[in-house]
Amino acid sequence: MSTDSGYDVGKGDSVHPGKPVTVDRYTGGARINHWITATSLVLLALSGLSLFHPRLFFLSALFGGGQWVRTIHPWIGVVLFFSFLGLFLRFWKLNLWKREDGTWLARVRDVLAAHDERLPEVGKYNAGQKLVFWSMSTLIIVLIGSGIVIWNQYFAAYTTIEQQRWALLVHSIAAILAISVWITHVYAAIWVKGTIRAMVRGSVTGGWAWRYHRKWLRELVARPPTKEPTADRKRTAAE
Amino acid sequence: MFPPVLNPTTVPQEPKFGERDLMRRSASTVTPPAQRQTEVAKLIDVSKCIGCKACQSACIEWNDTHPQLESNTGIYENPHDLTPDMFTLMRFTEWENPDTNNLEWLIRKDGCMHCEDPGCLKACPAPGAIVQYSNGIVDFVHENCIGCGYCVKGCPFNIPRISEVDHTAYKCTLCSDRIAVGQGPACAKACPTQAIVFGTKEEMKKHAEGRVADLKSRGFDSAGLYDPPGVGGTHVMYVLHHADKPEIYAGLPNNPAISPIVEAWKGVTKYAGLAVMGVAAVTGFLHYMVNGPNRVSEEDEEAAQRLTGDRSS
Amino acid sequence: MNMELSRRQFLGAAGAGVAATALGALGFGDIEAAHAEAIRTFKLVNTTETRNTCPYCSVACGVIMYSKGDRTKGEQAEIIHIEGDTDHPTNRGTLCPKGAALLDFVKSDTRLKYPMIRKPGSDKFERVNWDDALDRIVRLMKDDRDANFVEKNKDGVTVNRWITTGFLAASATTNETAWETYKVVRSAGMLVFDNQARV
Amino acid sequence: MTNSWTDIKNTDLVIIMGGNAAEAHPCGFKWVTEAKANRGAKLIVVDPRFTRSASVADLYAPIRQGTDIAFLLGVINHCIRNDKVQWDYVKAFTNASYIVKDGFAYKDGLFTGYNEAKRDYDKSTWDYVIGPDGYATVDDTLTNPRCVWNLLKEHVAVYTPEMVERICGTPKDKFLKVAEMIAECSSPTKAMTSMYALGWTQHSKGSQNIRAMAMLQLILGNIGIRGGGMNALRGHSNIQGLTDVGLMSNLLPGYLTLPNEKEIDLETYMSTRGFKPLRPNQMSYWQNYRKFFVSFQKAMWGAAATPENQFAYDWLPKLDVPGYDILRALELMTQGKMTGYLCQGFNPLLAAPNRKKVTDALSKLKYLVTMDPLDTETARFWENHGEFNDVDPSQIQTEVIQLPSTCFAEDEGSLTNSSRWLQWHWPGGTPPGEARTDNWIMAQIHVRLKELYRKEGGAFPDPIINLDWAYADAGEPTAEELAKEINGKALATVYDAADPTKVLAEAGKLLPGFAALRDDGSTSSGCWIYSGCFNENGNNMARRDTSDPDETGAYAKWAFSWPVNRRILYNRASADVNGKAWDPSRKLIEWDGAKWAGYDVPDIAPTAKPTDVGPFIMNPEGVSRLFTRGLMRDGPFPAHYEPFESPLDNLVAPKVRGNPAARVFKGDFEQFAETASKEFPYAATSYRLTEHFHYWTKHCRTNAVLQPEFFVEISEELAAEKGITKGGWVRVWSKRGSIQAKAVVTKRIKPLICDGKPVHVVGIPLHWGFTGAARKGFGPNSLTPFVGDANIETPEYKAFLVNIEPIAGPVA
Repeated sequence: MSTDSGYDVGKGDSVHPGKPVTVDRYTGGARINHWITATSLVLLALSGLSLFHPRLFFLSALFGGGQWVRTIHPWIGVVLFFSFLGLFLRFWKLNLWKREDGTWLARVRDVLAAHDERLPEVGKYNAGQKLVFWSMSTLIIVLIGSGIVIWNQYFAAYTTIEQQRWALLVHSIAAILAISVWITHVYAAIWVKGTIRAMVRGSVTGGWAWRYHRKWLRELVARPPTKEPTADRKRTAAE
Repeated sequence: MFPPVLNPTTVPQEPKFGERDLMRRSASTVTPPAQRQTEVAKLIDVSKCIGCKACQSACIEWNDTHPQLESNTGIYENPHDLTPDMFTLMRFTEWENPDTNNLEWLIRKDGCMHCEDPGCLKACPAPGAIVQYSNGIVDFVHENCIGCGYCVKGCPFNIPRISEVDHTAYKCTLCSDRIAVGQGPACAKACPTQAIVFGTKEEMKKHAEGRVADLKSRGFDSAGLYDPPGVGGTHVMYVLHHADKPEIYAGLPNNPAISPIVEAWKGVTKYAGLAVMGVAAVTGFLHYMVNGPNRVSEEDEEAAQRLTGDRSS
Repeated sequence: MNMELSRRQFLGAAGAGVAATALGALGFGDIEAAHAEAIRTFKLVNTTETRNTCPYCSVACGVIMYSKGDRTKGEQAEIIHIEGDTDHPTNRGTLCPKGAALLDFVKSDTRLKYPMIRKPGSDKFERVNWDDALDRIVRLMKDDRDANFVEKNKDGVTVNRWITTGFLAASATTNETAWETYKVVRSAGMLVFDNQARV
Repeated sequence: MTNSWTDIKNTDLVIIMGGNAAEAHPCGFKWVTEAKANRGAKLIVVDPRFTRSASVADLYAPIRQGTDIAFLLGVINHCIRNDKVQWDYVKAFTNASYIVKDGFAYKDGLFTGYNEAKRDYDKSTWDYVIGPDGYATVDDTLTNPRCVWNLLKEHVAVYTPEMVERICGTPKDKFLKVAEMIAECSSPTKAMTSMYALGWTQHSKGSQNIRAMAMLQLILGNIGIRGGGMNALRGHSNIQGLTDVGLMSNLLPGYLTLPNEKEIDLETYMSTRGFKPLRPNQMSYWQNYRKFFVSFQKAMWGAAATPENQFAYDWLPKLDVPGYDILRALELMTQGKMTGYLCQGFNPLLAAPNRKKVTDALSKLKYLVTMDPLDTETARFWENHGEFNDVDPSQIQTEVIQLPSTCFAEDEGSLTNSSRWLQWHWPGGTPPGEARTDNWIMAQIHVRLKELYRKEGGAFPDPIINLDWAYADAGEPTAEELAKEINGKALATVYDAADPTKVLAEAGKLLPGFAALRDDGSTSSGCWIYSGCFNENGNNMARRDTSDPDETGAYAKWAFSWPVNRRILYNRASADVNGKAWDPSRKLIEWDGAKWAGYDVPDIAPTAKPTDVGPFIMNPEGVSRLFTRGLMRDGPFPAHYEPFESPLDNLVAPKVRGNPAARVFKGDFEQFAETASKEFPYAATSYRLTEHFHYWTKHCRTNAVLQPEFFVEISEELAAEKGITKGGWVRVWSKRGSIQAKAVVTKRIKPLICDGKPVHVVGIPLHWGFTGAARKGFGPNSLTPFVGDANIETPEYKAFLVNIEPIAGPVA
């Protein structure tokens, strides 16, 4: 079909006709990668918030106290960075901006009102998801960069205190934004029913794909069929 | 001679200040005591200092610290910087006075200034790791310290140091354990020339006036007291022969204050950040309440079946 | 100790403080309040005080040594802290960087604990007991003295001198030790005798 | 010190020259800051380096090391020329008016009577003209050209400010500023104090450095008054005491002297010691010499010292040379003439000059015994420590016995500080391991040696076997027993000489003081000048009364100050000829018409009339000496001599090298670098740093941290010239040895312009060795020349020549 099909279809995506139709959206590897990232992010948020505001210091108890938070937080950050790097490498192409994304974004009122029928057909990711992706990518780079500057135990000697002060400010602002983006991301997954199974079982229903990512579905359908059953499907079926 | 502090007693005594006298406590709110204790201060008269390092020696002995044996790097500062085991340090500057062409060997005892508005305490995220007593002493409580190093960034004087052994922050305590039993700090007791004296802040300011007058009589027209208002004044003050140029004393900050970056981080960012995150969460919640879930309809499924059916047929 | 007594002693100490500086006027509230965990327990509590003078330079600053255990009661006494004696007219409680670290001298890793002997040509010290060490020393001394003592010079004048063994006296021993040393050295006829005054 | 540490607060001007009080005596220096803060006193520091003392000085003047006499005679010249003299004082209390013998002269750097072969003088002309009445002739008008004053005036005339600048490298304007500030103190109401230490003594003319300042102080009228004086800061805690008790080759306790072999009996010995007064009515205190000597002999040998055996006069060893000081001892060892050496807490391997020679010397001994609380380098001189002690143990046949002694904290007794205060201390700690007190060790040696002599017989055992040793425990005399022996006892009841009915001390009791000593054997006293320290009033050294009436700084009831608890020596001179204080605000003692009274114990008899008796009763003239007769080996006036190793010829006497009267051993002369040597072009000096005490505190963790590693200090100019970087490694070498060190490049050392040429100074601190907690390093004694002061043999540590170069650093 279209020459840009590679942009809209991820590795391992495939359609399984039936009643209902199921569509493989995420491979096992992608889902593990996502959940590592997600867990890291949550732990980082919790530990980071415990140091961000005194009212939240109680959260440090989840990690065994402030000393543990101080020790663990940066290491989780390193895990997050590399884990997210994995996601980035997997998905960056699919998140490149398209003409229809602009239209989609312009009709954000319809998006929020769930008038999906009034929206243009989008590929694997809609503009909102792409914004999440790119803002997270940017914020994580900022966070890891500023985080290293304020990682006192190993890196204190390499920067001036003034630089470290800036890093602290930048780190906390970036973290607030990242958490806000994360809230949006999680909310979207909760609001749009049938989304979470994509990251749990790896597949969505055909209707979900039709409703939210029709262009992606069309491209998948237009592709030659994949072998049946995939390993993913077998496991999903066993569940 | 300024009256020296009397010899300590070995009889157990109740400490003269404690928890009840807390004026500030890091990452916590405390109710300041109704009546503030008399403010204490240490006055360091740089013009009387002979750089003998007795203060460093007494500090090590009293606080049972073990600074590392370093090597000579062509300077007199040893250790070369403040460390978690060296709470005070003589810093030496060879300064040629352009007005007189005379060499002046400026020797400043560096260490915690015990600011009235302590940047370390402001920056500290760990409840109760840094406390300020109403007598002005800013002290670190190691049980509560998490070793994050925020105090280092908060301090306008670059004083706290993080131990690589127990990962907590260290600095001069003003010998709070000695002051609590009516003694002076170990450095002040040891100082051979009384370049360091200790007493109430008022006493120290008065003593400083006399010293400044003496220095002016000897031709140091810019002699003065260093009690920087930018941090609300300090409980360690200097008499300087060139008070107009504190920076020549190994970089003593001219008009120090808590960095605006730290103020922004600990001020507006802290509240705005919580607000932004809160708004995001609440918006989602309200949106859900108002709009309900966004569900896939039967028609959608059928459409999908049609689409795939079309292809598979 | 009962509370009343300790309270009185505290107030006494505070009163003394007034005489020294206005520190005594610090507005202390309820003295029975709990000890803040930030403030270290005063480490000289219940130690034994002994007056001494700094052994280094000739200013001879007064020091107070604080020990666990009391020698005068025949106990093992371990010195845990040394600081200047404010009552001393010269130093008024101050100490220089050497004096302030006197504890490190008392507890130096290189303090000697046992008599040692190094045999001719050997590359090591070996431990020896006091009796053997002292007997060996006086044997060496006597052999040399008997062999080289000069009773009369070549003019026949009685000179009674021994110049093949010498004695270098210290510079930090007490006058009493110095006097005893003087007696021992001079009575043996030694002339090669000096102290550290020159260097 | 003529005065005390606490008295310095009374001064108007402090001159620190030949010392570095802030650095070496910080707690004593406190009294300088007190004088500055409370009296508006000024501080002048004259030193080759801008020291820590200089950092708080009102005026700093640089000087080339070893040229202090030129500087000081320049100041005297300035005072004389500008009439800045306290005339009443000079005329009444010095020998300015005394007429000097005709033969005496000074020419080309030499005084009359020089014998080049012997490096010594015939001093017979260095004396006063004695009149037919047996007294010295004086000219109160000071017009006689042969009077001391006029000879002095002539002697110092060459030291003009220009000459001072050429010799010392002190810029003329700085010198004049110093001279003017000092000259102000010629006023009877202004006092200057001189604080000096080894910066003056460790020269081949160290004694004359001090004399030059003493003369200046007399001219200014500053001796004997509060806030004035000649204040030797001194080194170790009891070096004053060890010297007072006479632990030197040629001394008996209390500055009595050991007989030489020409003094065949007691009468001959006494004939040169009990000086007769040189002026009418004068008190010559040494007339009591015999009392002190006999009492000492009784303290040594008790009942065995009898009038019949001249109080055991023969039992004292007799000298054949002026003295067996440490330099001579090392020389004798080098020559293989010594068998054994006992070191009681001293570290000669690092403390004596020319370390290579010291190692050779110790290697030639049969045995070496060390007694020390610490593991010294001397005890391990035979042990290889790589470049830091490069020896082959197998080649060293010395048997070494190292004895562990207690330290101050575990020991009891008194120490005498530089204020002459005898202060008692108490033991507070248990000694480590098997460490024993020095008292025990010395007693064990004596008791065991005595036992061997009893059993085996041997060479002249009498003085050993008869040594008075009546201690409760012969194996360990207590400090108290020894202190009482030093103070002295009445062996028979002692009566007042003036009033035979008055008992001064019952038989068996402690003597009240040295006035009770007798020459008939009825008293004993180990050290007469200490008598009174432990009498029937108790242990006066342990007194802790801090009262100080009118805050004069005397603290008369604190401890005990020798002699007789006198706090300021020559205090009679604080008052004018009629006994009125020169400066009422500085009153010390005054004549009230019947007696002397005031804040201190008078120097002279309390009832001695002021117009009769002079203040300097230890001199038979009763006055002080601007001209010192034959008492100094190298001249009755100080004269400028260059150090033996100097970058410059002697500008006032070009033919003279070094101090012409200083002793130089054969072989050592060859080891001096030549004057203005191209091979060794830089002027080195050695000194202490405030963080350390000699080779002692490198064993202390904290002090090792505060100054961890050996270094040398040089100017930025020399560093640039030689390509030496701050903190980089350098090699410094002299004709006698080589060392490696880190370089501290500093503005505090500046090249001096001497006689038009720049002289670079290399500063070498002395605190490192190869044992202890600090980093291993070298000491300056690897480089210093083997020569001492002409009078007392203090080695020339402060001025010698070296070369310096940057190096890559030691291997590994």
